[in-house]
Amino acid sequence: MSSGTSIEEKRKIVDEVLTVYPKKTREERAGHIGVSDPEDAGSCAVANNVKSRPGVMTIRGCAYAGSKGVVWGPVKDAIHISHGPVGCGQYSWWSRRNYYNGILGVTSFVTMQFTSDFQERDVVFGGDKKLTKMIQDLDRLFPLNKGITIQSECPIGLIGDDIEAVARETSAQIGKPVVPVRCEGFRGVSQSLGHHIANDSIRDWVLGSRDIPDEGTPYDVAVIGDYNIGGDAWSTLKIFREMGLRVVALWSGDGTMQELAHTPRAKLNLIHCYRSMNYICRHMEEKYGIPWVEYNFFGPTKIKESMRKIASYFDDKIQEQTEKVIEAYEPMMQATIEKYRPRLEGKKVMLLVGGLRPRHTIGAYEDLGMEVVATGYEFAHEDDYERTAREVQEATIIYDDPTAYELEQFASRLDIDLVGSGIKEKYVYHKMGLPFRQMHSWDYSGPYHGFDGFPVFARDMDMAINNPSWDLIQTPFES
Amino acid sequence: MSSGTSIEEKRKIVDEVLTVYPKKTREERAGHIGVSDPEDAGSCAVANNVKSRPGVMTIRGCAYAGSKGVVWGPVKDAIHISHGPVGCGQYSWWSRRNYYNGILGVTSFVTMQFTSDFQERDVVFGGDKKLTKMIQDLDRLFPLNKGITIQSECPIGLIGDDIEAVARETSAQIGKPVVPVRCEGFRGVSQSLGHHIANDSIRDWVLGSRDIPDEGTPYDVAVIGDYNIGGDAWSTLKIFREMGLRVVALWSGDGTMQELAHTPRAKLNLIHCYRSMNYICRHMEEKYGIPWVEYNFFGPTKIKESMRKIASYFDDKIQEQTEKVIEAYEPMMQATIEKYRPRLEGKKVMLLVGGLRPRHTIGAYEDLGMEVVATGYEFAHEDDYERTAREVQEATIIYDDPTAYELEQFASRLDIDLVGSGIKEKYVYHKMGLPFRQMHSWDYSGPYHGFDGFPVFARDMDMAINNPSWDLIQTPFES
Amino acid sequence: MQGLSPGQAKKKPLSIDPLKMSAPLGAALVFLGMDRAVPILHGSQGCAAFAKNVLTRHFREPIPLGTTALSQETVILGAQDAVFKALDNTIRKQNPSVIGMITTALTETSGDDVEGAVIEYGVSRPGGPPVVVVHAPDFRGGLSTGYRAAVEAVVKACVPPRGDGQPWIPGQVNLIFGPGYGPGDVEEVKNMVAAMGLLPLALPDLSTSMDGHLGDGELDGLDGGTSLSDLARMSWSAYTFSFGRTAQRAGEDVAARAKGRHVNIPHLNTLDAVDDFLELLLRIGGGKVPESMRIQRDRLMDRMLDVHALFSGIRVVLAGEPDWLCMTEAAFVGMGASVVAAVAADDPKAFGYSAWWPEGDYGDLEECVARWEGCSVDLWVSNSHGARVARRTGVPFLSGGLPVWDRLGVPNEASVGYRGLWEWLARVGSRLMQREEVHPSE
Amino acid sequence: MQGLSPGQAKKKPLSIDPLKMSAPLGAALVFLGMDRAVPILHGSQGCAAFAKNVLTRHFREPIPLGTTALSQETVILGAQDAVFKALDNTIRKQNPSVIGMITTALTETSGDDVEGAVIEYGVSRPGGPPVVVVHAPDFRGGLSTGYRAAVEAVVKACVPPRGDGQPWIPGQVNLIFGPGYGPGDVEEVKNMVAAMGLLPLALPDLSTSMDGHLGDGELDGLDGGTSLSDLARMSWSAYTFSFGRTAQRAGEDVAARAKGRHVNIPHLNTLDAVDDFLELLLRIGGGKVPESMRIQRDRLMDRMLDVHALFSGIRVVLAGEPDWLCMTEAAFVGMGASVVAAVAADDPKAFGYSAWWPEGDYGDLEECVARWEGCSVDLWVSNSHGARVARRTGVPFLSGGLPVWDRLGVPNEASVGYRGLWEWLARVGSRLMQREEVHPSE
Repeated sequence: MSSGTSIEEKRKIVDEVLTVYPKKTREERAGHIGVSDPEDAGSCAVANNVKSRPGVMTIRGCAYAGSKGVVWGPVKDAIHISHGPVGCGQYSWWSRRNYYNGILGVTSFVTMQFTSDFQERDVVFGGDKKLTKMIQDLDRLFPLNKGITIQSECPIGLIGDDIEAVARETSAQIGKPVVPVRCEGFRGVSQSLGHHIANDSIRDWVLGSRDIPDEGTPYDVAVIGDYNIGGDAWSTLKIFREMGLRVVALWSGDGTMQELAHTPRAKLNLIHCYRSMNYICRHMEEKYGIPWVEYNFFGPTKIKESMRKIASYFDDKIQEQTEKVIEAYEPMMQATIEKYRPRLEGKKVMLLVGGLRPRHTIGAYEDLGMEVVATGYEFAHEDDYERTAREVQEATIIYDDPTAYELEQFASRLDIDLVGSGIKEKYVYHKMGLPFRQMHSWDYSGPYHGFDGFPVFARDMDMAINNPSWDLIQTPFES
Repeated sequence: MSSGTSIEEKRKIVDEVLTVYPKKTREERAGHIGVSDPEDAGSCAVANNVKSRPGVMTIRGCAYAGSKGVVWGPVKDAIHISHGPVGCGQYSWWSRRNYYNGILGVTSFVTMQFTSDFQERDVVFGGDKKLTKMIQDLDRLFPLNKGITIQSECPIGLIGDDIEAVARETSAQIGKPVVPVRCEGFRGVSQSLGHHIANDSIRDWVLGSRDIPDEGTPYDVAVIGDYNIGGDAWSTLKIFREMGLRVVALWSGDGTMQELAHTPRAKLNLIHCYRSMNYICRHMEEKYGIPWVEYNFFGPTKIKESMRKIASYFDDKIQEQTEKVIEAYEPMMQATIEKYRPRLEGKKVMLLVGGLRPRHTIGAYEDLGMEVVATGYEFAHEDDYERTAREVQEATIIYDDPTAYELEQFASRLDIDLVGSGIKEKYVYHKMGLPFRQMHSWDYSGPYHGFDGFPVFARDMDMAINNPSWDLIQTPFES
Repeated sequence: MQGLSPGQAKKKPLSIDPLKMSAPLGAALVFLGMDRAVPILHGSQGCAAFAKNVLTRHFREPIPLGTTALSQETVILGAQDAVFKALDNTIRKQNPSVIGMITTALTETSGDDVEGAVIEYGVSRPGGPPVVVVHAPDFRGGLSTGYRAAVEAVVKACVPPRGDGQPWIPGQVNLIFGPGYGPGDVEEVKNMVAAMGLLPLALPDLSTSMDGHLGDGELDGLDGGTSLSDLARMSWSAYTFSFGRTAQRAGEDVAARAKGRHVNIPHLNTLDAVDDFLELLLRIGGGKVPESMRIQRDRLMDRMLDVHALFSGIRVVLAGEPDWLCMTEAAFVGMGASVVAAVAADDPKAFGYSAWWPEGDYGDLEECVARWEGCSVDLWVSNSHGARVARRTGVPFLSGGLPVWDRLGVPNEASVGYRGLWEWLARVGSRLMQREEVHPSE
Repeated sequence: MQGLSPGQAKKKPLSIDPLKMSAPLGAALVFLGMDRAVPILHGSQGCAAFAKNVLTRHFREPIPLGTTALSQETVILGAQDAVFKALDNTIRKQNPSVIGMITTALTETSGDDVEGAVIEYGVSRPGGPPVVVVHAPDFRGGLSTGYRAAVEAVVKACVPPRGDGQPWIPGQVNLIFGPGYGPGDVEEVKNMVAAMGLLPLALPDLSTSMDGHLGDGELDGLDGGTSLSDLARMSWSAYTFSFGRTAQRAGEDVAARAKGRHVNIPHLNTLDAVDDFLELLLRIGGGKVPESMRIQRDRLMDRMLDVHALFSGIRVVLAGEPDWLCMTEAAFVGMGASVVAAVAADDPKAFGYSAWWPEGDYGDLEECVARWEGCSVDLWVSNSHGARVARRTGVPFLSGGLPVWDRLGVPNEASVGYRGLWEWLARVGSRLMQREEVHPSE
């Protein structure tokens, strides 16, 4: 598809886009943007995980978003307190669509919002007393909760509150885990540090030992890093169960406190979102010797590849069963491709998302005949870009924490057919006349994971690109 | 409340209203309008049941409306064919809100609409064959139907179709009653003849004998003339059951073909809507010796009076039980009156409805402190006006089949606070700034019958009269 | 779009839960859009009472609809006397500018000579308002058939041929509306034409009569609508547009009388259809598209993109009058939806729509259900009678057409023009959205 | 209306499912209604990302909202450098006409001297756009508090006092809007004022910036809204109206600068309130109420009567910003409904509403539920977050306020003026109607 010339062309485009910047900025941003080149191993290893510049329209969030919004929020039977002023919890309320089973307000609390709603006096006099009272009240109001987490907002880190002490004290009182999370928004350069902090807080305050009074099986696995957006985890579980594996824990969409605590019983950790959950996998590997394997459940090619890779960790029985499962879904996958590929063939996609999606979805697009010609991350690290290099085609533009300006330039210069990014970007591209899908929340659709998700994914991309509205975006009359 | 002077005043108003008419019309209409006078027994016996004049905006319907719309339509387990062109069935579809229990399209057909949808060829060549086929098809499509009625529309009576022959033939084929009803719209002067025709068709084609293989009780009664509008019959049944009576048939809201056929087992027929159902009561009295008694279930005064009257037909047990029931509901009735009477005291009401309402609801209004100062019927007969005389206060204007002009004149000259009539009149009075309630269909509310209905009635009258919108009907700016 | 073959449809001897309204009601609708007009149904009282009931529930307005109140004797002995009395009473009471004398199944079956009676009435009582006779037997076609008969009869009776010396009035444009245009739609089209600097004359004009207003004085429901002088002036217009095929022949006739040009507009329910219409108006008027229209167009484009994912690929079932089907189908298809079944409440062939929809003689809700059974449907749009069947079959429903009584303000809603389509997208999109965002465990 | 005593409210140490938005978002809203304005949240990246998310979902528009992107070091070592960089980058990229520098909990807690930084920036880089500093700590009040701070800061910074020689411009009228007025409401008021022959100047003017349009060229979401020159001209207006108490002090300040008169309009959500407002405009303009307004009024009266039985005596629960509560309560009470509980999302006392509603510090959905438990409620109106709780508790729900994402076209909806109220009645009435007409056995 691509060629050396193409790599040159892309580099030229990148240079042109950056010319408007002053020299220093240009040099800095150039480091964040690469063009994939099979000849050059480092071509995708763009600069990353550094501070965004003030005043640019970054789409990055903060550590609180990484902890409350991503890692902890979906744990359904714990109450997550947004500790501080009201805004952080309010604005992030139910924007991720982490589905769950359970009775809201009784056994599950995912779509409720709890905040200490800091007032001026709390900032001045400290919030520890209020927090203590709040935890006691919550446990009384919602007796079936299985734990409480304290998600710190910015002021907490500045006013010297000792939330760890409150956590220890109230945990003893209510007889359940109370987990302090130091995820103040000013820590780190994006939501990424929030993931790490949240992982560490699970490690330190929740994770149990391997000695769990329940009989394990040789096929016990934990699913790590599936947030069950639009039901993703449910599609995922279905496959693992059909393969013959026993999923003992789900991190963290539709997951429970007990599952988190009992994860060490797993024989293998299966990790989907590497960025947000690799820390805990590494920890379990070190401490308990549990191996972990990354997988990708977007699109049949990657699903099958991943299933076989996971099966290879187990015996023949599992491997044979895995082939049967693959075979059973093949007609549905073929039918999906036959239906949509003719409508999507050759369409050019540009992505800017977080976590795993900028690389994991590439295979799914390619299954539909589409090309991902530019991709990048909001908050990736070195290891993400290494992994990305293995997935992209030659001459793909790869950017880290791009500005709105850069993205808009790439979109128009690369003749893009579809942009996948977040709600905040959606309408910018609409105004440019560019089909767009929200790739954080699946644009109120889903699931996209697994065999069940692929037809939904394909349909959604088709309906975005092939809607007749796009053809009408012009003005017929003279002004 | 009223006085002789008042009678004079009202007569003067009537004369004034009529002066605009040419002499002949004035004389004719004068006969249709009276002012109640206790000294003059005939004062309420206005001319009635004569043809409306072409071109006046009468609100009267036709015989088809009286049969299909009122008497037959609510019989829930029969299929009622609107036989002729599509309009008659279409326009009357679900405008009476006869509630029913049952599964629509399986055991009940009330809110469905069946028509032979006459085309030109049917008019030219006759519709009997089509009708035969239709009945056969309907019985096949809806095997649980308990009978089929043929509601004739105008052309049927002109083209010489023999629907009686079709009925006999198809009834034998399907083994269920098939009832031909000659309710063509041009018969009679209003829907009233349709009631009579429908009563006769039940008599001739459905009604059974007293020899019914089920053990009767001394307390078996039939409720005649409650169409269960907004659930009226359900409120009514509750009272009879609480009194200790056994209701063996309901005519015809929520009623069944079997109930109609088995009515002769009743020891007493209780009739609410005298106008539409007196024919069948008289027939059963003559043929089976079943006595009948009229009752009025609007407002506590009349409800209690009626309950005691009905109880007087039975033994002490029923009479004692009746007093207990009255006592049990007393607090609820008192509370309703205490709540609404202060808001409604002295308000003047004008009515123009069909059936029993122009006289039956007077007591309910009076329970709330309101005065019905003018009332009349769409399609009443002599006997209705006789009964009305007993209910009205002195100096009430009574009109028969009034024109829109007359009503509008009375409304403005009598300083009316509330008009009760039908949907077709509703917006005319709105434009005049006059609160209005639909008194055919309870304006999508109900029930109004019985103890359960009175608080609903009171609330509805209050919300109509006391809505702040009425105070704003003026134009503040100069044109 | 799928369709039954005509043969299939014709076999049915019965109609269950029919969508078809009958012709006299359609004819009456035209007169409701004329100033101080009274339509009289020539038949038994019930005809008028029932039609009035339906129209009242839909418009939430007084409906001035008279009747000749035929009885058994008058049917047998001849109805001339009833016609005379009805006209006498109507003229004395309502003082109308024009009367529509609309036949029904009864008088068409009995073969009554209503034309003769009306002519004789005119001779015996000269100086009265014109009486326009419309033949609308209930057993021939449906609402659209009656509507077409009425609008054509009105044109014949009230639009004189342009005299040789009479020039066209510059910028004056005739707009002849079919039954797909409610008061809100008519208003929208008039506003568009006026915004382009032209002078619109509408027939019928429900936007000023059935728009739901409470003015001073006039309480009889007769104010507003096309006046006789508007009709007389129509022959001085160089251009006549008709909207929907039901109004096409009337539009052609008006244009012939004016010796001007006629253009039929099948629908204004897509952005490009509106663009094309404005281009036409530009050519007539020579001006520019004003800023107000550009703002509406910018908003429409924006909303189309905002909602496109809701409409893309959804499967829709429609049922209604032929013109309305054409308009509504265009709107859905224009947004990427597919109409998997459409049932016409009147014979679409008779209006030139035969290529698209099955015959409508038996178009009913039962048919509507039968068609989509076995295939998933995302939305059902029809008049309010459809709600119950849709609920029973679990299909999301939105009312549209006539009668609608389950939502408020429907007569004032528009679906045509930039602004109408913009509002339609919000209305329909909001309904479609109710399927989104509901958490599975809630 | 019932209310908790302040004491009761204050006891709560926690807020469950709160309705309160925080102050920086309210402040940002004002700048979104100004032409080529960029609001920058001075705090960590998350503040801007989250607020942008909420505003994007509500308006379905690009939201130009910047951040100073503070990190651990900048918080400790001082944020001046971050402020400089943010201003540099914003000015270079967006070329804004005005910048709003809005503090957050973070920078207010750390005690950052943002005024100092901005002044120093102006000295070191002269000639840039004005930078309006707004203090909006998340822990002080809610959306309305931040909105008020911003609109007052904008007036102080951008409306100069009228010079002695400068006369008032005849007919020019200032309109200062509180947060109860969405784009559709602002448009409606501007249309009313213009229809009366006056020249409206609005601050903020969401009706041209956040109305959802897709124009030529400008894709950055910065076009439309009040311009700096509009603000400068405001001091030449003899009359200033403010709408909602949140805008009252800003209105007073504008009038003081113009040395003119100020009138606060608590709401335009009843027919008589609109009549009164038009009377005021008549006195200013001396003209007549135009025909277009009369038609709207006639339609409104008619609809009020058509729907009154739906509203009479129903029990309503409201939750939202104080101005919105005042407006919505007036509309319901004006139609004969009773508001049995109202929960304010910001402290109503602080805006002069103390007589009506309880303190809003802890106004949350939990409270909303608690208040009506035990009494039947016919309708719940609040932002879209209420939908879930309403569904759980079986109360019919209609979204209103901000954010609303469960219906389309909401920012363009109006509830004020004859036309807005007319539309509101259909919207709310249709929702209420869904309780009607359902047969018990279906």
